[in-house]
Amino acid sequence: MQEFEPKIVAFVCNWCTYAGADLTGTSRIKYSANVKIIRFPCTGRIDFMILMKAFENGADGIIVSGCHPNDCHYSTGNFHARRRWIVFRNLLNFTGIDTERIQFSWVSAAEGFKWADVVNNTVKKIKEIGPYENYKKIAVSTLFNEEGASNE
Amino acid sequence: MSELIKKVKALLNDKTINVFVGYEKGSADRIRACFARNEAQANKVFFDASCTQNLAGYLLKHEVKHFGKLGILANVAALRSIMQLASEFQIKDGEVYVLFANPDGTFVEFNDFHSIEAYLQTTDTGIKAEEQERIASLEAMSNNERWLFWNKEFEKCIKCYACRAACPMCYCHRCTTDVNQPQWIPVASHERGNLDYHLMRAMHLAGRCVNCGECATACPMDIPLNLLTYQLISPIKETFGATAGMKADATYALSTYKPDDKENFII
Amino acid sequence: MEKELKILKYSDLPKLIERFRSQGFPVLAPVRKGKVVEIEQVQTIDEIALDVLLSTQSAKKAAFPKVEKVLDYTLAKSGVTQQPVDLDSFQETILFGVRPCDASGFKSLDAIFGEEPKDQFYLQKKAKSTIISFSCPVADEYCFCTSVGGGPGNTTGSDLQFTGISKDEILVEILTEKGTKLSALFADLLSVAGSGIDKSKFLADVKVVFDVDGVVKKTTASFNNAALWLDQSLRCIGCGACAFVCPTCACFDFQDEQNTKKGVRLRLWDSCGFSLFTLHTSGHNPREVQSQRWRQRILHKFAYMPEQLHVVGCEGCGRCSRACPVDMNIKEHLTSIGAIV
Amino acid sequence: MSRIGVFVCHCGENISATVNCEKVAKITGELKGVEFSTDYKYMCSDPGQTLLKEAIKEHKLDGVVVAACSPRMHEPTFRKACAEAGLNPFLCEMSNIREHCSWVHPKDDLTTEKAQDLVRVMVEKVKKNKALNSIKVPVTKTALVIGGGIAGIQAALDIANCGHKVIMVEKQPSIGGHMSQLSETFPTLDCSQCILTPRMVEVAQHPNITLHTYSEVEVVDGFIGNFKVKIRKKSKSLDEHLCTGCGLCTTKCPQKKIPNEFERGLGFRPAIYVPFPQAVPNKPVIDRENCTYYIKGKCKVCEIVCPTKAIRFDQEDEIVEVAVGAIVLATGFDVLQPDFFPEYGYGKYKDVIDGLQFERLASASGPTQGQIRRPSDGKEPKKIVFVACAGSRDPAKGIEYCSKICCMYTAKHAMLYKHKVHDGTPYVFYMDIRAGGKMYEEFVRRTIVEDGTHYVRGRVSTIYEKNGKLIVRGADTLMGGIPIEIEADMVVLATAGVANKGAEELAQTVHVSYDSYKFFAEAHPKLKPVETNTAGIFLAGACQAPKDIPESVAAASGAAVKVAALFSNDELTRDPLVALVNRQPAPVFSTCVGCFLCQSVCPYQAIEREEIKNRNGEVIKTLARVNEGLCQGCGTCVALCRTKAIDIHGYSNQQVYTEIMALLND
Repeated sequence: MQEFEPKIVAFVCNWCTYAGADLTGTSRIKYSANVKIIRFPCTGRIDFMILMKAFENGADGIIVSGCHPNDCHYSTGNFHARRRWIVFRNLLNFTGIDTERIQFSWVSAAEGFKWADVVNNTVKKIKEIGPYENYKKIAVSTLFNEEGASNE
Repeated sequence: MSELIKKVKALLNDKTINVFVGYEKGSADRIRACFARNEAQANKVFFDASCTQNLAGYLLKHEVKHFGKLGILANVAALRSIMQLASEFQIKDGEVYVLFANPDGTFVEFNDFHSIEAYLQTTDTGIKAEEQERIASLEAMSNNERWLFWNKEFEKCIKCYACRAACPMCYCHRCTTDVNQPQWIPVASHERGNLDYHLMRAMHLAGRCVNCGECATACPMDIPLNLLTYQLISPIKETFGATAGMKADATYALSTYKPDDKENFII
Repeated sequence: MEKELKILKYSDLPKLIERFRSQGFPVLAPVRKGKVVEIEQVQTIDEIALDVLLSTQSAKKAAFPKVEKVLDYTLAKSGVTQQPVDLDSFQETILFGVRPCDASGFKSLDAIFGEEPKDQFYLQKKAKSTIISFSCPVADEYCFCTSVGGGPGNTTGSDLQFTGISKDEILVEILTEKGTKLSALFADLLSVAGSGIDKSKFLADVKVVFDVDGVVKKTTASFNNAALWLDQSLRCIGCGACAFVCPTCACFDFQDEQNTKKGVRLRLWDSCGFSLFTLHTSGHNPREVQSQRWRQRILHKFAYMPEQLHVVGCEGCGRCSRACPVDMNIKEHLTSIGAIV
Repeated sequence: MSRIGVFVCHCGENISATVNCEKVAKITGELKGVEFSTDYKYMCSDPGQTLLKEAIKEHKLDGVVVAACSPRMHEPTFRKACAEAGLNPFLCEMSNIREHCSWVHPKDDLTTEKAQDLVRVMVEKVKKNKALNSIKVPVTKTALVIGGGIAGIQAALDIANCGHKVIMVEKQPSIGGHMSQLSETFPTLDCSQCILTPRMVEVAQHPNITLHTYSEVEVVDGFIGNFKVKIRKKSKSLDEHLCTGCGLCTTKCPQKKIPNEFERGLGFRPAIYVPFPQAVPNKPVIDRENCTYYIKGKCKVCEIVCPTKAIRFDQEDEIVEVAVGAIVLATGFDVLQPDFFPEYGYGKYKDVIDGLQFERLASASGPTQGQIRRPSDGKEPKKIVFVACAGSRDPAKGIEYCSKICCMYTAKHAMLYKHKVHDGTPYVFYMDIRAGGKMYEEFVRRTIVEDGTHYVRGRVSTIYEKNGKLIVRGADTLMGGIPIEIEADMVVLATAGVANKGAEELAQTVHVSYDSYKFFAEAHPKLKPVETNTAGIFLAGACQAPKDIPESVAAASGAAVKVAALFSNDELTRDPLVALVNRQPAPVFSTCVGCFLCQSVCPYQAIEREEIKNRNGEVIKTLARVNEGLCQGCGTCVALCRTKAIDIHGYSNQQVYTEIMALLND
């Protein structure tokens, strides 16, 4: 059987984690190719709906990462993001959405090793949990089947 | 009762207000909102314990505002709505005459926001025990059970947006769901469209919901939507120390922060 | 065609459903879900809530669902390729246990969707639906079917109508070719009905509260009576509950959902009660305020449809009033329009 | 229909070693809207850029994706190239297939596929990009220097001498900082005050410098070129214009027994005091915490004796608001507090002192007029032990770093001691001698060889008092770790240099980042040593890390040049990647509903209120508006806005939505 290769998307801020991931590259630290990064100016920019869109377009896991508290390039964006995630995680849990599949982290521009760890551990965890079947049942792609939308 | 009608008439007569938003008897034992602008209409104004609708949303309705100075018969939920709306610059102090209806049938005039704030400090604004129990029983379920529960509930949704229309905090002229560049929330009332819409709405009410329950009451498909926003009330209070609709100049819990906000999931 | 009368035993209803299912027909019927009653696919008679006054939503979704795919397409460098939905793919379906007002509601939809250019999605689905309505033994204060030309035993739109005439027996009226064809499946369960059965004895008593022709005239004449519409609609909060439970509301919206390579076009319910319904790109909104939207709803059903399609767009089922979160009662509003001197 | 060009860079072999660049170019060339795609060995080289420019012209490209290294490296390069070819630079995006792909994954199909995915994301994003014009903002040509030590003084003078205004804020009543406390300086043994005080005076007299002493920065708003700063001028209880600095009050003040901070507790001062004789400004302040009048409500001796009636007991703190274009942080450092070393008895034994106290003892203007005397009994110590690395290089105690200056000042102390106590015996316990610097090693050798200082390589484990002597126990690791015990008369600890108390709060006020030791963080440890991550804010001196005087001065001059360079422009050109609130034709005006929840979330106070009025001048709507001069483009408001009325250039809702779609749907 072919090994499950999860689709994982990482939403990261430009100043810390994106730069940290650059350092991972510069340091030639290897990590899994399952994770692909989308760059944001700041974690404060990451709308919660962006996470919903990732799952419904087939992501099995999500990484959200930015500057450590007090290190935000914009001084407070990550604090606002943190509050948003505290609330949103509560809501996701309450609606039965699997928050295990969302890894939040602080990775600074100096933490090239940490970025590789975050990626590898997330990939490992998602491989263990398996594909996000619940969400795949309602994914955008379900519309494209021959049956199409429900003709109730 | 005649006391209330007399009061409304007096307010209309001395031009304190141009319209009084209150309750009247509706069809099939229902209670509904009324908008008294003259003596005849004032005669219909009614109040008893069954008058539970949160009328505050009407304060922002274009055609109601158009009458001029508004008066409202407010319950606790409406008072809190007014406070929250004030904190979001939708209502200014002095703009609305607020008559508060005690559940025992007596009435209190609130002259300013400050006195509303003071009153709210003394009264029970929490969510009902039965709702707390429903939340607790959902929380006790496994993640997958909760997913299935909400799947079944959202399946019923027809996207009539009665929840949004009934909610005093859903006053945006252009809801996220009506934004199509990009179309964040699918318009279609399929499973994903419904889930996205309700998650979005709950998140946008997090820290703003005054637990009036209008959304669930309004839902023609009997979806317990209020649980979604109610469930977020206590974590927001416990983690951030914030409760919506208690102060007219409150800062929204999600547009502020403390450097030491506690979480246990960010590595 | 000449209608035929037969008798069916209540105790044979389970078999009836079994027969339909064994022939591969999906059966749509009212099903209780907590406080609401939905019309959805059932497998056995036990699932069906035959005792309910009315389902929360109407039966229109059998031919006009809330979400309906009308087109598949693919996006490529070379351009867009369309794959139309195969209209022959719709299944023969049985609508079972709906009310006369549901069945007659299709006559409005037939008129709307039957106009040129004909709407084949609706028409094909409708053509493949056979409707077995149950006449109404009871009614509530929201019902006013008799005021708009219908009634608790109205057979318009039904292929078969069932009326309970005793604890054990159902009077079966075979009303159409489709009805005849379907009843052949259970001919063995039917017996000949006696000639002296008075169906009306078994129906609810629904009083006529207004003269529909008068309401149509007065509605048409009241277009400019802004105070009337404002008074009626002040408490209206502008949701779409009334339209979405209505058996005759037919407004819809198209939305594309796509990723970078594939997409679908969906037809979705829409409502004239929504403030964005008529919003122009320019920012101008010809129906700027809720009272104008309310007027549109009433005029559409009681002025424009009678004028253009020769049907009144209301079955008097009262679903909109029951569903309304703020007690907008259409019967009351129409009565007051009827009373305008 | 878009006409996008895709350029896949091999980066020599940096990318092509693991990614099949030809294939990436070929596959992405088949994407809808891609007009041209190619791969090339070095896109950033001249020929590579020429290739890009030619392709833009030849194929009339309206969007460019360069798949190469990190955009943090070459985004400006390629955007500039696009601009030169006539394409708006903001229609160029980069896919990071080197740092985020070829360097971190092995050579296999997955890696090439990931590169394709990353390119596809940018192709779809760039379709939604908009041509943007840079934003120009004016520059306020006044600098704020926070801290009046040698670094702040140097920076202020350098900037002022370039012809720009400088506002200096100093927390203490006088400028001068730690350097004013030092006796003589290594390696030349210049008298510290002799070289410092002329500079202090120059600051005070410079026409371009405004000095606020006894003052602190409370609020910093704004951004590079346009900061708004609130300074709290603490009340000195004195009318500075009337005071002549005669000093009569300080001699008559009945409260005389307050430990003198400048002397590090080795002397006393009155409640109304000038910190030291050469203070600038040389005018006293009343220490309200210790003043009898403020404590008991009566006294007022100073007011009575003051010949110019300059005392103002009821004076309140004053808030001064200033507009500045750049900020130099020069707040210096501190040394470890006594309670850090219970085993050394610091604070318990009077004769265990720290290096700064020794400086005061050795200073001609100090409490002993430069004679080395024991604080306990005033006797001359005949045997003295210097403990280097007191706190530094001690991971167990949390200070892992080397404080850098201690080796040198300890050598200086030993030398000064021998110069003053000819028959004395100095010992130095050390871990390593770090004397990198011009004439530094030679200086240490002199201390050892010429002045006969006993250098013992080892750590001191404990110090205790016995019969009036301090017993110093340690080990000599060069002698095989044999235990060693010295009966000393005095012990000097070379305590670690640490961040100032309150450094963290100041960093947060000023909006700069700081490291785990609370020292302010430079933007780049090698290439941007005096810049911070916040544009327009620079670092000078030991607030960044322990530094000696020449280093502090060099950094200060460096920071000053950065400020002067900034001030050489009348306006700044900024990336237009800012937020905006939509505007629509009447009667909608905007989908903004005016809840202003965005206002409190903005770190830059960039969100303003705009009133929309009808023809009669009545306000019909109040909408949010983004001041694009203030907005720094974090986008936090965009995520918060419920009506999606706010969007942000460069990371717009359309763009990020499209990116997710493209990334997850191959």
